[in-house]
Amino acid sequence: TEEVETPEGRVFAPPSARKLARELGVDISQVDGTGPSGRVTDADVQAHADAGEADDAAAEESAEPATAE
Amino acid sequence: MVVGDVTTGTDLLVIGAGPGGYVAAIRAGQLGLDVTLVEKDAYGGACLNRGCIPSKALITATSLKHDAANAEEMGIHANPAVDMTQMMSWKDDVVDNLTGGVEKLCKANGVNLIEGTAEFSGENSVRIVHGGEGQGSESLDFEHCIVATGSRPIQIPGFEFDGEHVLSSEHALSLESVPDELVVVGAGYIGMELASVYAKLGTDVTVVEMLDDVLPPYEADVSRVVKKHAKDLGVEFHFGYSASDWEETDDGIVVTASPAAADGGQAAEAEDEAEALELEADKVLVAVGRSPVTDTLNLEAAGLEPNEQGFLETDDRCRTDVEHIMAVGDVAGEPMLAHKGSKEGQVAAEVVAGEPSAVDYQAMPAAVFTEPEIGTVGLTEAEAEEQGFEPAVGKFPFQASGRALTTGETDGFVRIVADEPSGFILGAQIVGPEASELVAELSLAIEMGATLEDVASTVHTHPTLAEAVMEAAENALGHAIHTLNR
Amino acid sequence: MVVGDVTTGTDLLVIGAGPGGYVAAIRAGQLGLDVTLVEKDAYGGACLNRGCIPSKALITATSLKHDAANAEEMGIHANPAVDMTQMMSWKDDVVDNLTGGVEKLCKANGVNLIEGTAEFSGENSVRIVHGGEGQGSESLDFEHCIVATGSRPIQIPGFEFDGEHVLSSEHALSLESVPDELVVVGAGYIGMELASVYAKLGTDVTVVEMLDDVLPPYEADVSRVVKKHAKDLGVEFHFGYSASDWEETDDGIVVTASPAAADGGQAAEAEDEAEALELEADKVLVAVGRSPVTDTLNLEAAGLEPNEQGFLETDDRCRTDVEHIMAVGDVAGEPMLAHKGSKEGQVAAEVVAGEPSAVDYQAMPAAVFTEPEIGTVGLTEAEAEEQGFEPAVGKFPFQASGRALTTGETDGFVRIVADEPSGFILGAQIVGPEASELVAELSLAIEMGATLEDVASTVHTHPTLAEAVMEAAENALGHAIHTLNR
Ligand SMILES: Cc1cc2nc3c(=O)[nH]c(=O)nc-3n(C[C@H](O)[C@H](O)[C@H](O)COP(=O)(O)OP(=O)(O)OC[C@H]3O[C@@H](n4cnc5c(N)ncnc54)[C@H](O)[C@@H]3O)c2cc1C
Ligand SMILES: Cc1cc2nc3c(=O)[nH]c(=O)nc-3n(C[C@H](O)[C@H](O)[C@H](O)COP(=O)(O)OP(=O)(O)OC[C@H]3O[C@@H](n4cnc5c(N)ncnc54)[C@H](O)[C@@H]3O)c2cc1C
Repeated sequence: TEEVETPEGRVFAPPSARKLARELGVDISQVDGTGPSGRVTDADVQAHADAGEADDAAAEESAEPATAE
Repeated sequence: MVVGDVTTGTDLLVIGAGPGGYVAAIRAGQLGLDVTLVEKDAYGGACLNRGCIPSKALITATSLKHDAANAEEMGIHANPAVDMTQMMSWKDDVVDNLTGGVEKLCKANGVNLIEGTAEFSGENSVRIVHGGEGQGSESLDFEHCIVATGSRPIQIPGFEFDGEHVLSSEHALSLESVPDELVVVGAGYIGMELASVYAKLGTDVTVVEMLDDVLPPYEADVSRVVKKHAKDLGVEFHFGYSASDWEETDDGIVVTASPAAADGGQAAEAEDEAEALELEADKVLVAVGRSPVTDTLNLEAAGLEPNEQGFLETDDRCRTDVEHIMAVGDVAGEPMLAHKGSKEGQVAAEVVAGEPSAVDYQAMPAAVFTEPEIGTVGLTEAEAEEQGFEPAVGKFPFQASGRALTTGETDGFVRIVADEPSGFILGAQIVGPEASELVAELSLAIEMGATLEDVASTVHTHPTLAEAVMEAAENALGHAIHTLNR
Repeated sequence: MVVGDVTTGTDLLVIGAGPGGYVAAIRAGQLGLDVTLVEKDAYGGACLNRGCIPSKALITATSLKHDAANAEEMGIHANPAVDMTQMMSWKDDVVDNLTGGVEKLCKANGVNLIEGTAEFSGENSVRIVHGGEGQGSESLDFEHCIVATGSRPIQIPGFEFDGEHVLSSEHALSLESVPDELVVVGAGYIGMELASVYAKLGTDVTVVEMLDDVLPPYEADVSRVVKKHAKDLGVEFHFGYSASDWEETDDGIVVTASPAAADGGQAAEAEDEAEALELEADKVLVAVGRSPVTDTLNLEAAGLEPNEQGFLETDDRCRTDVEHIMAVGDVAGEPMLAHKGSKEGQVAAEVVAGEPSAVDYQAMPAAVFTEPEIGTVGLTEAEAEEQGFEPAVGKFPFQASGRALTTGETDGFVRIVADEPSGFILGAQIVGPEASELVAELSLAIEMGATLEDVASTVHTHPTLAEAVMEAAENALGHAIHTLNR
């Protein structure tokens, strides 16, 4: 999949992927998109969360926008 | 009967039952929260009672009258007469139907309803004053509060709303007879919608606008289409003037409009050096904007302070500086649109319920219900450039749309703005028939991260206006079928 | 002047300039192919000349007349008169504007245009007979050919179209005066659209349908809304009958309708044991379907044979059994809809140009322009179940839509069908105001693989009919705001 740089860190992802990211405590702007033109999919968010569990730095960063639960 | 001050409690208090507040309350009820909604006036807020709904009802009725009277070309000869009392009572029925529905929906979702005016008495309490002489008041403690008190029309010096000669938009939506002559101050969307309502009813309408064009936030090629139609309806414009004074005459009023000092200055000079205008009319409608309602809330008691423009500032979870107090809708800032308030209302309720919701929509659509309509969403070409995108722009004129031709409404266009390298759709500007509806597909496109290719490859029913959306995407890609790809 | 047989050549020959053929030709021109388009009759095919476009023009005009005459409740009193000659000439102007546009667009994209009737003379050649006495003929060799010859109305035994008493849809779109009484045979979409056109003009319309309901392919709760409106317009229905005969009387005709043998049998029995009906009228419109045009093409010469229903079968690249000959549009099979033909035309042209295009649309929308409109796309609940999905269904009635109330058109609903576990949207059925436009958002949703959540979270402008789409998605998720979630 081609990936294109987008300005201002704008993320192209459907609402369902954004919601999943918030649920998983993932900062969606850190997720690599594998959809067309680099669109972020649900699977991308899930993969990032799975990988991030081992990585403390990423987890801390992504925990910030989520509500304390 | 004076009722004493009894203190009760609620998990979530919502103040104001407009599209921000009632949606928050219903959503909170769905999520199992103990929620109380206080409204001082009428369920549905400005939108249902004196805004979106009554204005759109009158636009429908007056457009039908106007279209029927101007359809000789189609072989239809009519000379429609208007019964204003009937028109207004139909409009009132529509409003009652919807406000009654809001009340029922609130109850069905378990929302406690209280009629009265709330003001803060502390960080976790309000005093609610019940309407009507001697109806007493009560105190209410809350864990969380959503402020949704909305906005009210701005008054300009010397033009106090009296409902008789000086009208607010609310008054203009309830006139008992058709004025012969109407001055409209302000060419924003409310002024322009109401100007066309009365122009279609046969009123001589004169619009006075401080700036040098109609609908200032829109691009010139968009607002030009609306201005042209308004002029065709006989509306007269004076740009670069502001209403400075009015007085009663024997048979109506005369409004004085002076060259505007600031922005619009040039335009005024161009027309005539510093000459004030004297405009005779029956009534003057002042529609120069709306300001948030915070002054009656005793905000200090809750530790809140509005910003310079009077809005309560919020984060992406609709929280104010005082974390358990949230604000949604017009009181929480621009754009002051009903659907923006409703979205925030939903998010705020979900946040209170502990859900990870946030106001992170990519696209907030807006519509103007003039003739023809405007529907926009996302970025303009200029905005896209500013943000560092390389815009690819596609356009399709309704003049080339089969569906538009079959309805006799062919002015306007669909424009799509995308990011050239990635193809992602960033925004759209539509002016033309059903623009308010057509923009929905593009809002979804932006939210989904759809590309030009995605919209262009989606089969669109023939013959529909929505084909114009597809063609605009194809045009941006250089291969539209029904227009030349320049 | 007799022109001799000259043989020339072209890379791509397109036969028929309807929405299948002319779109193929324009797209081929854009892709740099040497393309020739042969049309025997008029640019734009059935759709522009005697189908989609003229029918929608008459629907607009007659609806305006009808709406204006029935708006007392809104305070509008009109008694519109119709000038049929003017209405028809307005409709003709719309058609001419568009067909002229098609011709110009073809030329601008470098398409060679030939007027005449093509028939195969070999696997790579056609003979083109020019219209008009003694205009001669020519031969043309081609590398690739796209057959886009469309369809024609089906005649039933004993009812030969004469344009005087027995009308095809084409005739019904060009009447010079309003008939007092009209019998319509067939309650498919063409019959229903034209029945409502004439009912709105004041004609007493009687519909005879073999099956036991209107609009057979649609679900009962969808077609019921249209049937109710037709009845309100005064249309009378006889289900379970087929037109068997007609004869001229002193002041018109009488049509005999006999109980239909097959499917509709029960309905007929219920009405009256095997009694034939005698229906007096001025004219009878036969609208019982359309059949593909292949008989005049001398298909054998090219090695082609239509299937049992008369269609040319194609693969997902629009190729027939003879690989360099393709077929698109009505001649290539159901659904016989203009946008289906145009999509195939684009794909066929791209395939000829060597692009990896295929007809892989997930969703083919369809619309009926009755009162109210129908717009559908993708799967119904039953179809979704059949295909092994676990459907989640959400519905929103226009009765609860603020926008619908302000237009006075509140019948109907939006229904969304999704896959419960994944949330993916599979289909939608809309019946109500602007249904044909509203379905566009859902077509895009299906093409994008959008979920209920995606549509529900997208902000929709207030007040619009498109909000109903969002609410239906929310309803499927169990949290609609403006309707109860049962
Ligand atoms: C003529 C006109 C046309 C419009 N057309 C459109 C349109 O087409 N589309 C669109 O999106 N927007 C439109 N708007 C704007 C829209 O009406 C507002 O954006 C919307 O109503 C804001 O909703 P809200 O819930 O924030 O506030 P409001 O609707 O203003 O509701 C606030 C409610 O709070 C109540 N309240 C205030 N203070 C208290 C208190 N202390 N205690 C208890 N209750 C209190 C008020 O009585 C009111 O009912 C229009 C506005 C006008 C005036
Ligand atoms: C009353 C009515 C209303 C309709 N409304 C709609 C609607 O709202 N939406 C919709 O999607 N569809 C509608 N349709 C259907 C639509 O018109 C057809 O699906 C569409 O026209 C098919 O396009 P086509 O290109 O396949 O064929 P056609 O449009 O039928 O065009 C075929 C062309 O080929 C020409 N031709 C045939 N044989 C030869 C030959 N041998 N040599 C040269 N030229 C030849 C014909 O003259 C014709 O111009 C309607 C149809 C009717 C009758």
